[in-house]
Amino acid sequence: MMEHAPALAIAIPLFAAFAVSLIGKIGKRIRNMWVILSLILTELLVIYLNYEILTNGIHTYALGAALPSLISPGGFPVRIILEIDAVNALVSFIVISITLAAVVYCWRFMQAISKDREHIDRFYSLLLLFTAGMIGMSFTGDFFTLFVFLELTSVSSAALVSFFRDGESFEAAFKYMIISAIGALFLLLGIGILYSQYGLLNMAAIAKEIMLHMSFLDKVSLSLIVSAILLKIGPVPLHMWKVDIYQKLPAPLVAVCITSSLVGIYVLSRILFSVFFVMGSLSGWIIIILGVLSIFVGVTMSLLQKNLKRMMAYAAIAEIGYVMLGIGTGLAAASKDFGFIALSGGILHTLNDALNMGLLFLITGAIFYATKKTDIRDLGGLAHRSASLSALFIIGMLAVSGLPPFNGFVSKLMIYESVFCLNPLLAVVGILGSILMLAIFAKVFVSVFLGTPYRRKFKKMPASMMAVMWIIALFILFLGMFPEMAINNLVTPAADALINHEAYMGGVI
Amino acid sequence: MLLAAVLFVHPLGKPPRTEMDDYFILNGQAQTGCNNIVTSVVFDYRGMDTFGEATILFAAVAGIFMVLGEKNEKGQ
Amino acid sequence: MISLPFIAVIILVSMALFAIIFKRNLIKIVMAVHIMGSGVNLFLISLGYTEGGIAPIFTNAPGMQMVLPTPQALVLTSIVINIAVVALMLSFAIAIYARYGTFDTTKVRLKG
Amino acid sequence: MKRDNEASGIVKNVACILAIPITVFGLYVILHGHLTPGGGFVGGAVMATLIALFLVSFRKDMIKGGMKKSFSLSETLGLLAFISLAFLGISATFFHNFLANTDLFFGTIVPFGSNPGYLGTGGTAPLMNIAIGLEVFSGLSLIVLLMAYYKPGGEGND
Repeated sequence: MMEHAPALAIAIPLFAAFAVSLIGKIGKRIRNMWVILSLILTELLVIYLNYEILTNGIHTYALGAALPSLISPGGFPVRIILEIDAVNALVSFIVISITLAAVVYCWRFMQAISKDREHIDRFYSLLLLFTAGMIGMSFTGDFFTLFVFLELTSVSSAALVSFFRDGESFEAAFKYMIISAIGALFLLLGIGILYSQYGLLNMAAIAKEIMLHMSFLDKVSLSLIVSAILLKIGPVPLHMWKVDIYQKLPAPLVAVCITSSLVGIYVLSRILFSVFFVMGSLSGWIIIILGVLSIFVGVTMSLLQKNLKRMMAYAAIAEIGYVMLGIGTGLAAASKDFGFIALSGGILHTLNDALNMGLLFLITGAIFYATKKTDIRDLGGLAHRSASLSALFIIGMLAVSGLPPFNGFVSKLMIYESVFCLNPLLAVVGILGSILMLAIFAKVFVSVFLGTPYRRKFKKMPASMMAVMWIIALFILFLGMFPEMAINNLVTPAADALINHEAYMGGVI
Repeated sequence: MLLAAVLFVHPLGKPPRTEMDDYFILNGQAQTGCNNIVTSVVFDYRGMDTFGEATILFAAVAGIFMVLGEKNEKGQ
Repeated sequence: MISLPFIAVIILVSMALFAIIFKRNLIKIVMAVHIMGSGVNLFLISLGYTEGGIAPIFTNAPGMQMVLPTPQALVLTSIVINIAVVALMLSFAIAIYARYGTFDTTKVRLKG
Repeated sequence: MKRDNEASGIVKNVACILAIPITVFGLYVILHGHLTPGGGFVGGAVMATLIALFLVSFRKDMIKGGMKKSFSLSETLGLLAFISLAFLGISATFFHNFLANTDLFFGTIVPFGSNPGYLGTGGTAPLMNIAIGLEVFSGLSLIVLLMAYYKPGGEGND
């Protein structure tokens, strides 16, 4: 039964999403339980998949064939094939654990927000669709299914942005929708060009064709597809919509939205490493430049912000810049050894970044829950009211800026080392960025937590929200203290899964 | 400028590589039993695409409910 | 003979891109996204055409060459995706109109 | 009797008369999805035009909330039917067409080449067509209904 795990991991959240609106009619508590149950089930499936990948390599699953492994009856893949190796197992693990934390956090958070039961029903079903879209996007080995799930993620996240139903959130959702629609259409154009060349849609099969001879049209479709996915990840020149989105989304959802950018980065690296086999050329440098730009702009812009969420949004963009820096150097210098370290540093940083930014956004959500305000000027002296919140904030702050005892340090160090060998200037920008990051959060800490005790209405945080935040904080500490455990059996297999191109293709043909 | 490349794709009538489609035409009927090969591709060979797309329609409807639905605060 | 549908695709997509960037009215932007979607669909469909082929349906079909089925399946899916995207954006536009009373993007405070 | 924007008597009668051919044609397209061109999506869209037609002709007395409840219910039912069909195929793989060529409900063997097209041949395809047709029909009509009856509510609860 368990060899259906990949298909079930996508099907269960979808099934739960459809049933939520029915179950919602029965009662709120049952519906929340149903959502959490389905996510726990998917989490177990993904953990089982991770374990199975580590033991016996790439796991392929043909949807709809007589038996799961009947992949290419006519010598080439005909059906949609889910191909899971170390990288997307890790990415889907990040997606599922952050969403599970967000949903448990949402249990009480939503009651404070709005009483309208149907509205929250739809919120949960859209959230489940969003998760299923992300998992689907990371599992597929097929271009068109990638397009379908990419579109599903952007439609459901645009709908979620308009949760608060006030003018600005519709605006932000509208802008976000335009950009993802155009991006998806460009992706479709790229797929069309590839299909016209090879008559195939499966990534690995096309990779085999491209290996032989990289024609002019392949370069065109490569540029189309890469620009489409870059639109979705949002490095600096294209990041306008992301900041509005993060500001308007309910706080726990922003953590989930960050993982959607991380999945986008995974898809980008999958295409560049495994399909188009572009090694050490121009595209590596493009990603590095975009990464450096987003670190620099993200950090400087967030210094000026007044609104807590906007500041966190810019910090999140800077964090994604780090990941792109790591993967870009991994790509540009793949042949040399430090390219491999850079790549594994980048992948480890996706894990750390998801945890750190997730924790920080949950804290902003807690502040919003307690005081109904997100502007820094009129917050102050919260430390007196809830010491644990400020302790959590300190942990998050130190982890994000990469200080030794926490997980940020490990991955950033790996990135700095390898980037330094490639080009010392980049490493300098990286280190500068994380120092500035520390400055930002210090400023926030002083203005929000210290100062005169906060007198206005301060609703006590429910235990469930605090528990979730403490679990993430402990996880960050654990990763910081014993990084080797995470590295050698999660990250290094992921890195070499990306690098060795033949293994990916071997899975199919 | 990228769009101009669309012109060089290939002459309209003669797609160069059609093994996958020939596979569909030849044993589409045998494996799925539908006469209409397009439906067999849509539902059986590439069922996940149609499934994903039905969920997109569901997500769009849920999104529109959130945007345009009227606010009943009684939370029945 | 340069294949005619591909020229139509280029015209459609570039027109839509121009409209999205320069037009101010929200509804025009939504229409432009829809036009671009149909342009891309036209491109996909015209990939699958074989000279003098007939639709790949066996119900009392004359024994002629058949057109490729896969692009048609892709287009069927992507048309419905376009419907969903355009419907969602239209509802955003309606809600924005209800809030601000205008469709003009300059007056609607689209902050950078 | 006739309010200002109320459609005239003729429009109402024509709408009623037209209702029958639209539904019959829509159902035909859905059911014969695996034989003739068209399928769940097209048939569902054809039947959704029926709702739009009624909306135009009987504007005022369509505002019953029940309409939306029933449609959102039927939409989730359509999708649940579709996903259960996919789940049923789990014996082999997720989307396996377990009914084809097995002489079961919809599975009579299809001779290769052009044949006059027997209704009971498609395996799971006709069942999926029906499920998708139901879902698209109720989804599209919901979209039309929601857009028609949007009363701009007060300030959102920020």
